[in-house]
Amino acid sequence: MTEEIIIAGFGGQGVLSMGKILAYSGIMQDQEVSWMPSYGPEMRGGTANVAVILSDDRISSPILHEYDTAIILNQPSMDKFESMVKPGGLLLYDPNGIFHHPTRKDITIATIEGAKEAALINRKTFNMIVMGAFLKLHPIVNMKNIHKGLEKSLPERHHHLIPLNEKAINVGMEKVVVVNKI
Amino acid sequence: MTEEIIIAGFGGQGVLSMGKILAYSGIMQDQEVSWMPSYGPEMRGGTANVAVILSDDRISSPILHEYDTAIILNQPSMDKFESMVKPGGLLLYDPNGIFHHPTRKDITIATIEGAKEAALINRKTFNMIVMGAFLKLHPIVNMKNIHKGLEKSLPERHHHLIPLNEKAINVGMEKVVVVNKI
Amino acid sequence: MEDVKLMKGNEAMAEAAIRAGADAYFGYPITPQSEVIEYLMHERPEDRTGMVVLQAESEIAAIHMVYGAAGAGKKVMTTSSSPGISLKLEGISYMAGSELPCLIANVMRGGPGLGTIQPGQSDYFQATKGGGHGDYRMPVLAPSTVQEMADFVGLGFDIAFKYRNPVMILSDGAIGQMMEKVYLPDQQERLSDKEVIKKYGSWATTGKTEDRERNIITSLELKSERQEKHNEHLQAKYRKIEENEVRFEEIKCDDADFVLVAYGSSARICQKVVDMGRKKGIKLGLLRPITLWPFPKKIINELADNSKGFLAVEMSAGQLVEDVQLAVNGKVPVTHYGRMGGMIPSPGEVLVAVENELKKIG
Amino acid sequence: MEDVKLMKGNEAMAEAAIRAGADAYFGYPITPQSEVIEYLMHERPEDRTGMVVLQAESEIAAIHMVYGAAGAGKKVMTTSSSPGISLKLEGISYMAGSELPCLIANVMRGGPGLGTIQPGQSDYFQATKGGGHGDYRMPVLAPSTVQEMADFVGLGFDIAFKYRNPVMILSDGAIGQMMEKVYLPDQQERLSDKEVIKKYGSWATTGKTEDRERNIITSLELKSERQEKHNEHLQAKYRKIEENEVRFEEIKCDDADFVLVAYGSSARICQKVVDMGRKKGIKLGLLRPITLWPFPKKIINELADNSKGFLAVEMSAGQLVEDVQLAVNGKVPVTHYGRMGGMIPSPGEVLVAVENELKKIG
Amino acid sequence: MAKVRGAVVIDTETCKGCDLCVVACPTDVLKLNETLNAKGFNPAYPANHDACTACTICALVCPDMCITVYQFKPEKTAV
Amino acid sequence: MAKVRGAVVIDTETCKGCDLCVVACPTDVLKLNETLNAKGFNPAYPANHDACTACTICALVCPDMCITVYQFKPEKTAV
Amino acid sequence: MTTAVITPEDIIKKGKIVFKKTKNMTDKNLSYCPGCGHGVAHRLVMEVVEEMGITQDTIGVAPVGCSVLAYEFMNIDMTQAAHGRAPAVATGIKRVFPEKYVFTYQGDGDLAAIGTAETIHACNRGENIVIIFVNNGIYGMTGGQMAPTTLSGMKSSTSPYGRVVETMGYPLKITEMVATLPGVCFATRQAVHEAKYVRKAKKAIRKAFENQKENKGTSIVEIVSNCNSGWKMSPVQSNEWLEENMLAYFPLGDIKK
Amino acid sequence: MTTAVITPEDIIKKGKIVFKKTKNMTDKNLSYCPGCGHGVAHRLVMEVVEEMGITQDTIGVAPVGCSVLAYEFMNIDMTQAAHGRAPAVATGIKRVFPEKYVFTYQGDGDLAAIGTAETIHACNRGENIVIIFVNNGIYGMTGGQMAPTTLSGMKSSTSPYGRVVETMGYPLKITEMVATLPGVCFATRQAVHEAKYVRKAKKAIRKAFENQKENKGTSIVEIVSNCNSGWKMSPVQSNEWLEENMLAYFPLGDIKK
Ligand SMILES: Cc1ncc(C[n+]2csc(CCOP(=O)(O)OP(=O)(O)O)c2C)c(N)n1
Ligand SMILES: Cc1ncc(C[n+]2csc(CCOP(=O)(O)OP(=O)(O)O)c2C)c(N)n1
Ligand code: SF4
Ligand code: SF4
Ligand code: SF4
Ligand code: SF4
Ligand code: SF4
Ligand code: SF4
Ligand SMILES: [Mg+2]
Ligand SMILES: [Mg+2]
Repeated sequence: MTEEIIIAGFGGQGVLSMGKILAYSGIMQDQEVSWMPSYGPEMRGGTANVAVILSDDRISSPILHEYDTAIILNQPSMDKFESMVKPGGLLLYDPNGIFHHPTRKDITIATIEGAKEAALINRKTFNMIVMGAFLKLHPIVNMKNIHKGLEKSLPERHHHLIPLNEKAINVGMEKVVVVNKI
Repeated sequence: MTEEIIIAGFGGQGVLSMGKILAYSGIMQDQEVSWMPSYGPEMRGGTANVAVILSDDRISSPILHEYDTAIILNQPSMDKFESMVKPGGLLLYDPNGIFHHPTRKDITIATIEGAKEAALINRKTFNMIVMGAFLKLHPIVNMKNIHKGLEKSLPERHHHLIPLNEKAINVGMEKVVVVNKI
Repeated sequence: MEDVKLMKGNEAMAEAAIRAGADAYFGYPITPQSEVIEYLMHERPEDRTGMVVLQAESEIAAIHMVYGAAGAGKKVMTTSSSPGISLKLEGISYMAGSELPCLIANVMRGGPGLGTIQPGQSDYFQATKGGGHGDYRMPVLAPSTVQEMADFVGLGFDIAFKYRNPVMILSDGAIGQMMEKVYLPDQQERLSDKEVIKKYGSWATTGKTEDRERNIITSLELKSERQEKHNEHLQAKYRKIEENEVRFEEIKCDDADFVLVAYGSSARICQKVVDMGRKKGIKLGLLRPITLWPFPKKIINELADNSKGFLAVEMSAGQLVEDVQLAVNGKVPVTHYGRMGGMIPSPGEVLVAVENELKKIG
Repeated sequence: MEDVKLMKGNEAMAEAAIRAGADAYFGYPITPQSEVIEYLMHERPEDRTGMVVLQAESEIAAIHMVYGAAGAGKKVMTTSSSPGISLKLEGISYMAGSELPCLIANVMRGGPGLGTIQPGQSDYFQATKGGGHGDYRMPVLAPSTVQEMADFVGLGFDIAFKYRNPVMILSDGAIGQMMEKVYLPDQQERLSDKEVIKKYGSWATTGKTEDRERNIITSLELKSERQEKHNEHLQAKYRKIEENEVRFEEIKCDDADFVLVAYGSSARICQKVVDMGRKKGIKLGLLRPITLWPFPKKIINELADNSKGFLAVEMSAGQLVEDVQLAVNGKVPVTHYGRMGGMIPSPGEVLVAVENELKKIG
Repeated sequence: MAKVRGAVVIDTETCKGCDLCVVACPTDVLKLNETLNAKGFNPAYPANHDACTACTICALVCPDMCITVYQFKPEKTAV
Repeated sequence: MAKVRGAVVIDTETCKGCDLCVVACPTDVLKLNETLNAKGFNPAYPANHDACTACTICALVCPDMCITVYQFKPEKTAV
Repeated sequence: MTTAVITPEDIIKKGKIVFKKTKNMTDKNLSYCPGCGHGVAHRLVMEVVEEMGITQDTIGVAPVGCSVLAYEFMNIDMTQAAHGRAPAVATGIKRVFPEKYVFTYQGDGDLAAIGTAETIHACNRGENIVIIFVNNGIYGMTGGQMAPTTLSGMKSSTSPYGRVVETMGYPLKITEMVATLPGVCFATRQAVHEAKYVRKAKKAIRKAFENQKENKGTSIVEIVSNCNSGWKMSPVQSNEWLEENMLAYFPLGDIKK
Repeated sequence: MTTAVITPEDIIKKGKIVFKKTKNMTDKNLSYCPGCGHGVAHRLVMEVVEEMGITQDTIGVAPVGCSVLAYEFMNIDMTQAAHGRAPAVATGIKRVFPEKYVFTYQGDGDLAAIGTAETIHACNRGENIVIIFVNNGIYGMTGGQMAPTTLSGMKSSTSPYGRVVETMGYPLKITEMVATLPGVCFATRQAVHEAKYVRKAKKAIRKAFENQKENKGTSIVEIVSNCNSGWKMSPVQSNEWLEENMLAYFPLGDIKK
């Protein structure tokens, strides 16, 4: 199994750490993983994205030009990445702040009201809610490994937040809405 | 005609300027010339040498490993250059300060008591006396061109010294002694 | 699985330096490699192993701190990215000239000038042909995974000390910034001066004891005859390195009709190209030089006997390709596919380039 | 015969700079080229032409002064020797990246490191392959006479401005220190800003007048797509230079069985070798590249059709020889004869090397 | 004496919602908007516009030059 | 009181004839020799050796460390 | 009271403009973080250039650092310079254009670390230029590493436990240092995080350019500024921190005039 | 009088040696010009090292300049350094060998021109090293070019009509400059052209090494010296010129202690 994912949004949305937790979860189930961020002195609030690959085999190119899944959290990212989802792939997005909704018919499109839901629990869990939504649709890692992934990727002093994160993941799993099913 | 000359001695003996006057004299008679010094942060009083070539044709290598003439003004230079005179060539030296006199039989060997003679006229004319000695044996430039060469190579404020220099050249021409004639 | 970590290439390199028993790191921030010094500062290696970490006032100061500490017989490292490496070249030439071991990593970005901070591979010539003045060479290791970013630190130090010569890790922004699974090496003890002397001889400025002549670190020799002797000694050493230290990876070269040559990030992409090509029935192979100098000349020359051509794929206008041409020496056509300015080629476009080449060759 | 002088190569270069109408010179002393700035300071060019001469605090400061003044549209020059040139490489890469014309002379000495102050030719790679980071190239002129030291200043400036690119004069201590007869060029007027604009267009930082957009000198482009475009533009320019600016001298190559390739001082020596060889009945020729980049690849490749082999002769461990190999591309054997560390090969020893090669070839 | 009155025009698309003008205004004219602009910032706006004295303090501290300040000096006769 | 006496040994082959010791000696002990040494310099020598007081001044200023200074203090009883 | 009926909209229509963006700034949005002092410093330099009527004769030099893109924002001829080398670049320009105005705009990492030699020697030659020196105590652009001006105990990404002066060096007062050089005619330290400082800073910059007009030598205007991203604070917090901590070590005022 | 009968030969035989060359100098003849102050400076450093008994623990760093060959003469472990970089090289050594003694031996061109940044930052970090700074107002090794310390009006091969401070810069008092840095514990200016100065200079060097022993930070000992070749004078003349001209601008004494 190989899953190639792009996660893209604003700088403060936890894009990079969502990718990191996914990657760590992959390691926990003995997969090969890669996490390739965009980087640079971008203005804070600028866009950030990360390409994450989980695979049972050696990963050749960590740099991709098409993806199995795109997780999109702002409009500029939508503009850039919608076309890069492989036919038959998945585009998951938070409609909050999106003016031009995706129009492709050859991919699964789903939404998650991450910002809204997070406001109810804890703003910081936004990215976990989105991750939950994704995992509902593509269960590439199981909860046990996610737990281990969280343990590995969070510094020890934040381990008490793991239950909250797991709760957020569950919320995401519940609240995801498939808009276009192929 | 091509004449390849090495002039070698201590730093203060006027080795480089002798070479320069020879080279300029060559230019005055429309020859090609090259003047290739040893260089470097040598201790003052260290050795200095210059390879001078005068030729009717384009000069190929300005760097030589054997010479038509060697003009030797101290012992270290004698040690280094005696063997580099071409068979049939000329070795001219000032015996003052020379402990090991040249022994080759296949070259012309001549001496000039430059330091002694200079003491009688003007210490600074030492190199011109030696040059005169050389020109007596190898008249590669005539006095007219030497005069022009002196004019060109001395800064104008020293032009009044040209007669003195010419006198020294004549002294050298007179006092040179051939020790080994082949 | 104890020490499996998900780490950036830059971080893996930094952690590996601590674990290799490095004595000191001197560096100066520059994107995309500032994580190296940030990681080290965060890890307090002075507490873990006694390793010294110092942010210098400039790249030039950093390389000369390395020069000083390396001359003292220590395992020392510096890292930078393209413009910063240019500034270090005088120092690197000095280290090569005075035969000091050290490890220098260049996490390349696109040039020339300030250029872009995105990944590039356009410092290949600089690394392999001696960007600094004079006839020197240094072994250049080109990692293409985060694992290799870690592994080549220890390897690099070993080679550096074996030959008393600077060694370069030539990486790029992609490998430096990406995270992958990495198995970290075990912690090595830092060597004491006595152990260093026992292992590598007493040549360093450790303080002149009465039982030996003074040790001098210098690259100066005013007498040309002696300088030439020194150069001949260096060249003999380089020939030895060329004999012993060539490293490369062959991917499906055995039966390849056409061979890609690529290193670092580009090699990762080409791996995918090989798979894609083979799926389409093109018998592609990939020769990945691991040491860029010494270059795997021999194997490439041999592969040329059974293949129709070579394509060098690199994030540059064509540098690696010259070494491939020199290796192939006219046997078959060698061409080049490159992207520049921080652009990374996609596997798809490389495959198209391959197909075009194959059409031309017929 | 008005302006025939006996001059050192370094002095001839300095005088030629004044006469070429150079606007400024910035430099730092280093043997064997300090005569350049000494001559200029002595000549008071500020009185003769208004040319500015400034001793900088370092080679790095000097190259960046050049960068600033060149960006202002002026004819600017700097000179140094090997270690000093290494220090300038970041700046040179910046100038290439921001497309600034300027003239840089390297009067080479033997390296690596501090090495020796005697002549060397071991910075060939650095000059021709881009010792600095990034994919840049600069035309490299290799004078082999004092006359050419003078002539290549004007030529170098012309090429630099024609292509808006740094140009290097790659000389060595022997050519820099020796005196020969030199015919000095006529004094050129320094150009006013208006004349520069008329001749080369308005791109320089001369002050933003209302009739144009601001002019920017930069090599930065954070967007990779745009940086790549810029790189492609540079590469296209380099291809044009390769088409137009190759210069070389053929000495008795017409009927040569065996061809020497050498530049600068080594070419002078090889001239003698050709004569000596022909006297012995060996049909020798000498191909002297005048531009080291662009390299006279085509002519060498053509000569390979009618000769049995090539010998690259250089004061280095083997750098030029790689370009000869690339040009010959396997047609006939290419070998190398070199001296190092400030040693200059004698014609005799080169001839022996030729004879050995010919024996091997049979 | 007529009180000098002022008004500000804030380029809300350029504004980065840094809050510096808000804190600096001596008469508490300014606030950050709850709704984001296209770049994702909460831009400043004159919530209490009438209190503006055209002192230009907000404009002086605004790093993004978003603020234009207008001044109106009522005729003395109007008092 | 017994006068302290001194003497110097000068390494004439190392000496570069710089004249600094000559000028520095407070009792004019030293002079430069007319004849050159092998390196072409006129080396210093103690022309007026008896005047030496072992003050070491010459040695302190000699850049080439050519001078060794000996001191002799006659017994007090000998006066 | 007539004032009561005048709405802000009326004022905007009828009133006179007492503050607007200088024409010497381009229309591009600044690439700086929200609240970053670079914007104010840019503006002040460009206002002075506009007010002195020397826009056509001014050439700016900005090296790497967050303000590397200054040429996108300042509507004059500009040169981007290599890290630390702006004073040398400015020297090159000024020497060939003695009648034009040349300034550098440098960060503290740039001017006081890698560029120390170029800074000191341009000042020592008394190059007739203006140096605008934005001291935010950190390397902003590269992600908040320690600069020579980072305060003792201050955290940065390369001093994550606080700067230890004994091993990492002391915060460097380079303006005081260059003020001792005879080539420097004016050295001053200013700030731009409050309106009162902004006004003074502008006067200082004006004076620096006037000095250049009068051929007086090098003028250096240090501007103590914030880097809220590097300091990991909000803009408002960072200005408070600046006032309390930075200004305590880097006191404002003229050092040489 | 018994003294009358004692010949110098007797004294040499029987007397005690009150001055002889330190064992820390090798037997090689110094490569310096006749009368050059470098020889005395070398000797003093080596005498101090000998007297402190730290020969086995001392590492010297000499960059290019006439004293580039110091390693031929000083009988200790030494590193030759690139032009200007000795303080960085010494930093590298000292950081890995905190318990050893490290010194640099630098010329004025080296320390105050190309090496300005390295000098200032080593001092600013208070590297616990000794800097011996031989200021002869010229680039001796390369043939007498102008240095940052060349006096106003002084001729050199790159200021053949005399240094014009307005365009070429002012003679730089870098020791005074670094003395302002908190990392520097001792900064002093000495000379070695007369015996009285030699004695003081040695004391200063001793103090500098004692500071290093006590971990006090950076000590810099400037030695104003001659370069008779570069100055184109005889050794004796050059020392007179030094006394009159160099010391007028570079006054001797402790600057910081
Ligand atoms: C030779 C070189 N080294 C390092 C860098 C990376 N770099 C870019 S800007 C910078 C420092 C920026 O700090 P500062 O000058 O204080 O400016 P700020 O961003 O804080 O305004 C560094 C280290 C570079 N571009 N070039
Ligand atoms: C990078 C570099 N630039 C220039 C030189 C040439 N160089 C050697 S020593 C020196 C200056 C020597 O002057 P100083 O430091 O004052 O020492 P001194 O000879 O006067 O004792 C210079 C410019 C060099 N070796 N390396
Ligand atoms: S001009 Fe003055 S009163 Fe008006 S909003 Fe701005 S700061 Fe407030
Ligand atoms: S200061 Fe400027 S950018 Fe900041 S909130 Fe106010 S208007 Fe917006
Ligand atoms: S020791 Fe004193 S008295 Fe004796 S020679 Fe030397 S300087 Fe003169
Ligand atoms: S000082 Fe020394 S070198 Fe000079 S003359 Fe006296 S003994 Fe000779
Ligand atoms: S990183 Fe700091 S200096 Fe740079 S723009 Fe942001 S706040 Fe300003
Ligand atoms: S050139 Fe000057 S500094 Fe160098 S050895 Fe001679 S006198 Fe001394
Ligand atoms: Mg900063
Ligand atoms: Mg000096």
